[in-house]
Amino acid sequence: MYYAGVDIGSTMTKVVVIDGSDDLLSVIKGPTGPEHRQLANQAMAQALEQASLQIDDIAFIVATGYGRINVPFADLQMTELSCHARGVSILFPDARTAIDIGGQDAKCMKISSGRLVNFVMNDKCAAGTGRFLEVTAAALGINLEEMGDLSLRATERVEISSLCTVFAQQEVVALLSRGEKLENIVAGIHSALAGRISTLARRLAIEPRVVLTGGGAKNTGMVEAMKEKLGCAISVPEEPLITGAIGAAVLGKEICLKTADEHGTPPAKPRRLERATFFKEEYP
Amino acid sequence: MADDCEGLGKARQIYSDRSLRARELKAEGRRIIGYPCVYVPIEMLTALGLIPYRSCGDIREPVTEADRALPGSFCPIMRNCLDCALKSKDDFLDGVVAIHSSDPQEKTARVWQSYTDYPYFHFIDMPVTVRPEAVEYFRGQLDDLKKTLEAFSGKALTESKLEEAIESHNRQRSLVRQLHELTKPSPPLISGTELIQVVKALMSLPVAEGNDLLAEVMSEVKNRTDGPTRKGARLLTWGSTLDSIEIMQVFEANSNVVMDESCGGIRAYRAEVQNSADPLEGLASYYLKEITCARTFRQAELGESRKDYARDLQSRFGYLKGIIREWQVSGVIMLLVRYCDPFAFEMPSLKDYLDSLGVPSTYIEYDYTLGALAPLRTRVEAFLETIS
Amino acid sequence: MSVDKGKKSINRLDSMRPLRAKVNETYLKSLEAIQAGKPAVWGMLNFYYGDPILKAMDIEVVYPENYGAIAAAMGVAQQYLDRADADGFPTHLCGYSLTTLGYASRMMRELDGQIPPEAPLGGMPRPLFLMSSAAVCDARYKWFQSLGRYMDAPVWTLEAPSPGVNEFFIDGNYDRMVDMGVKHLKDFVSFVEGMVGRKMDWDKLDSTANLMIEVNRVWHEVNELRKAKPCPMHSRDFWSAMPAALFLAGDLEDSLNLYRDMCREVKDRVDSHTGAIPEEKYRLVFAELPPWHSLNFFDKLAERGWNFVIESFGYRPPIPIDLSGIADPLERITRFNLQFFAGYYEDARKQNVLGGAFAYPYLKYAREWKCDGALLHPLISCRSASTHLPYVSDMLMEELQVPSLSIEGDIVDLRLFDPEDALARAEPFEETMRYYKKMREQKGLDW
Amino acid sequence: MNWFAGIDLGSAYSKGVIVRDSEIVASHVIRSGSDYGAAAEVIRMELTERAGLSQDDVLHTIAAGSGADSVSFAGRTSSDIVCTARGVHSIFPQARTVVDVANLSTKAIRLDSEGTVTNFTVSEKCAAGGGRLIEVIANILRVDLVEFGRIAARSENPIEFGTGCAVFGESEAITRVSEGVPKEDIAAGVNRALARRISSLVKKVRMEEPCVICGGGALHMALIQALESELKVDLLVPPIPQITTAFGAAILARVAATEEKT
Repeated sequence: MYYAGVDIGSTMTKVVVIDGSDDLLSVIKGPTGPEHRQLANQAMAQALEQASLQIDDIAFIVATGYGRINVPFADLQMTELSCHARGVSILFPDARTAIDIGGQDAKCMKISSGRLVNFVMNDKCAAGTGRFLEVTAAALGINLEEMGDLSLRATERVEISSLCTVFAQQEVVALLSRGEKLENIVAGIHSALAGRISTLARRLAIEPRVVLTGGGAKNTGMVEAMKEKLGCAISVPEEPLITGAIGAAVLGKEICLKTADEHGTPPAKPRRLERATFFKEEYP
Repeated sequence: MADDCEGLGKARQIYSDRSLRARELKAEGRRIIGYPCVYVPIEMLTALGLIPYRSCGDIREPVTEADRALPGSFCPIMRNCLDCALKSKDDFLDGVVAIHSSDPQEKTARVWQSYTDYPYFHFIDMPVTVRPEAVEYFRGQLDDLKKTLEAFSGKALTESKLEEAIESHNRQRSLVRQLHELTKPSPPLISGTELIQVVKALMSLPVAEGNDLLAEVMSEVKNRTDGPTRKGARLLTWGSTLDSIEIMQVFEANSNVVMDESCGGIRAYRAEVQNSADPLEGLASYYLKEITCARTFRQAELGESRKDYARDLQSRFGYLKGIIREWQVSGVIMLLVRYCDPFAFEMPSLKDYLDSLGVPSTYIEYDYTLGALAPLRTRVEAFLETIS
Repeated sequence: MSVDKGKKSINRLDSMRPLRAKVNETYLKSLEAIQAGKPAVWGMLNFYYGDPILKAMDIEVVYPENYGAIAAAMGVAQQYLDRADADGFPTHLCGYSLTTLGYASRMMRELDGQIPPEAPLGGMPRPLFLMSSAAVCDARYKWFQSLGRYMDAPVWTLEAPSPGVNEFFIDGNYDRMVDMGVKHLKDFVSFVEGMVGRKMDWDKLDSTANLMIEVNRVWHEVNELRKAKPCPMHSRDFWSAMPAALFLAGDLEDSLNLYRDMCREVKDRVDSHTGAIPEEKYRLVFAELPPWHSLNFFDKLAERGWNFVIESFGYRPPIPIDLSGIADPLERITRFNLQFFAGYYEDARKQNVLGGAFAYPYLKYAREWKCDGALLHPLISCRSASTHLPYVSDMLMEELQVPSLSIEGDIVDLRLFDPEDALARAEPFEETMRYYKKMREQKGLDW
Repeated sequence: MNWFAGIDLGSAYSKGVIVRDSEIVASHVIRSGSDYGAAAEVIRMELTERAGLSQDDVLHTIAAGSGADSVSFAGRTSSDIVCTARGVHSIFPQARTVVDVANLSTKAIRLDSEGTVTNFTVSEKCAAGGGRLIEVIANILRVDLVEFGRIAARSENPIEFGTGCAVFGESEAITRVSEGVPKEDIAAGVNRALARRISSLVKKVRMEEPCVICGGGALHMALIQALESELKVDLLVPPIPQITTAFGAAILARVAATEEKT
């Protein structure tokens, strides 16, 4: 039997298909656009193609993330927090704390026996989210991808006011024109954001193993800064973006098997993918 | 017309058009007095035939006028209240009684008074401790209110009239408590959303009409078949104000809210004014001591010589213990209206207390707009996923 | 001494310096006493109400509000803010409160009651008890109550009545305020006696109260002299000299003499038409807490001819009131404390400005000190010192045609206040002030 | 001949103008990027080239905006508020109120018949009411700014926007998208939210007509319409609204130079 997880995040959409032993049969990633329904269908279709499966081969589909309510073919919607926690515990069975640095928010999750038991979220101020990196990178005229390596070359760290993302843009430009070294500014940016997020994480008593996921986890400089601020080792999944999707698929599998035990048969639901194209104009 | 339907239907109608009845009564020559806070002793208004009308602001109304006098980082509810006043959405009011229950209330009241010209405006000062001299001072403040009310209404506020009014408001309090008895079963017979509609209707009606409405609702709800469905978690919401169904509906999407401990819910009704030889004295001690809002400074014992944190928590939050047990509460939402300092300081201590009771809780902050409910929804769903 | 200051464009008062020195010295003295084991109390600005009691009983008081400012200025606040945040206190709370909550958390939960090694200026020791106040800001007593999470020190919250402008004048109201105040202080005294195991020396309290009142009367007189043109004393001197009167720092006899010296120097300047800045082009009132960390920004404004002639209602001495006929020191103290607000009510009612004790004084200042403009300094995390400012600015314009310039800042996030940005607004604001000078003339306002 | 230049280095865009008397002979706008100094040089070259001048032909230059100090070739710097007032005054002498909608912040300015600033206010830091919000949301909706205005005009029920933060405006838009709210309602909602914030600024300085809107925000027709319905007035818009401040700086440069002569 096969199971799928669809994670429509604020910036990226991810779909995974797994089999009964949690092995990944397909992984699809793409930018999230304004038309989630089409996107979901499109991404699912690609995932099926990659796994050379038909939609009816999938026993259970869980949708998660910002756009979870726009996955017409999903059997169940769950929050990204539960899915992330589950995904992390699949990848790192001994994980107790998961920190996800997403595009629009930052989440910290406590995990016990593979389940989400407590969480904190920052969506109050952008200064504590991945957007802080994107926006300041743009202001500095560099790519998000460069930031990590750049910051590792820093000789010292420039103090960046972590107060506000919008004004941090001006701040970093001012620093540049004051002749501060680019890499030192970038290092300062990482440490400012890491400071915000580790403070958030401390609202939950942090226990090892700590796993970092989301876009922020792909940034080596960010990972280093987080290690320093948290004062502990940090694990990062091979592909930090798909943790939530994996968790969704696995949770789906577990629910499916549970109902199968209780009622003999798994919950079968006739479903069909709507024919979809990316960014089709919705309003003629 | 406000009387073409009854019970929950009527509550719903008044909730969606709160000033409906007030405007009718105004047309009949009655006088309507607005009050922005549950600390205002409305019994004194009722006793003089004045109609107390809770000014709540309107969560759907974007604040535009209040910016003139209040900054952005300020109690959004008070901003909203003042905004409605400055847009003369409450032009049917004959007066306002405001009170120093919190600094935002005080600052707003003073701006409110100087930017508007109601025939009547009174500001009650309110002490912060429950010490005897504080109660005595507060009683004196009510005496001042009595004087200005008498001058405004041209009537004398006799003890018997006041006792009558206290009587019927106490009746209302006990009826509201009886109504909350109906959330004890699982599933509850009445939803948190419906309770908001009822309570807000009560705060828009003369006490007698409110009591009739409660009677109707009670009999309707007792033998209803279309009540809420069982949703697993039974939640208690706690905070300063939760008075809009849009927020409550987010909470109730996957749970049953069985008790709302806020001044849009049970807070104004949980206790009663005690009979006392001096009714003003009775009112003073009820409002200062019995209403459990974070603004009042409580401690285990007056002038305690050593702080015992456990007893401190008991004295501040002890009243929740019984509710949690009797209503079988499985989770608590600590709801903070952004920039509400008295409640913001309370959050970690309340969490300590709930932890000591072994009740899971989550902290949610919102800014009294309907702008972005999705993050709210995610937090609540995730919380429910952790406790289910 | 004034040689090195010579370059500065603000002509500081020499008589201010011993006052400032005295405050620092007092701080160090009490620190020594505390380190030698003398019990200390955590207090907060309470407007001459609880302080004289503690002073008369010779109890050392530390002020977390001031310490929050120090921690911020010395750049150590952030770790305490983060700690308070991690402990679950919402980040939009008062920065000073978050700083000390984080400080207490570190001291009690990590260091078992020891003063954190990184704490600047010797830190704040574990308190014997906390004296909080309901005056001016309700976040403050909730803050001290919240410290109960970390420390077993009991809290006393001082009541502080603040009725409406019209309600204040209802028969008997004032007497009841006095009555509550006296009863409240009586109980407070016995509470303190119980805490320190000593009895109150009532004669000492009596003289302390008298000195407190007299010190503030002279201090008020000094500030009245600033109505002169050009203004002889700049706000910076006010802020440097104020703690001795506001917090009753050090020996009050000394303070009295020092303020008298100050009065003399200011009077000499008035007589010799010496201004606090080289050329006074604009007279301004400053509203509420100054940007402690970048006060030299006032020098830049002084170069442009901006003289700050009056400021900070929250720190001012009360308008003098004759209490010599009041025998009971507790009642004298109570009435003096009430006077801090009440002193303005009569006038406010005459002007029919109902905005309350916090807004009206600025109208009085602008009128009597003949201000061309107001510089408002709203603080992101200090609502009580900020929320009234839009109203103040609206009233100043409505009633007096005096414009305001608002520059955002914060009490702990010092980076928020941007002097450059502020100075960039100076030029257009000067045009604005000149314009409204004309408007006032047309309206028959005489400045 | 007498040519004068004004340079306005903003956080997002840099603008430059060369005038002869009060005539604009050349103007240029570029993204500020991460180096104000470089941006200023690019503008300087582009301007002189377009005007067919050599750099020495420009007698006097005044710089304004957050990067003003980085303009090495400027004679002096001046407050952007004063420059905006002067610029508007020379285009619309009858104007009494100006709304300058920049990328990150918005200013409301009152001026008299001489173009003197008689009052002004700037948007609160955390409610950065600027054109940035529109850019960001347009990006979310995958439409360009023209299309953004076009669809906004179609909306029947614009959404309510809670936050004032440009970045969180983005999250809000995304969540609304995920709730299946039509693009046009989101676009219109953004415009209305921004218009409301701007109008309360304008009310603070006690608006008097005629009222001018300038700055990058004045390029968004839909925003202008939303603001007009909030303020219940018709707004005047300069031909090239985003260069108004630079133009004012150039005018000031001319005045300063002539004052020096006399």
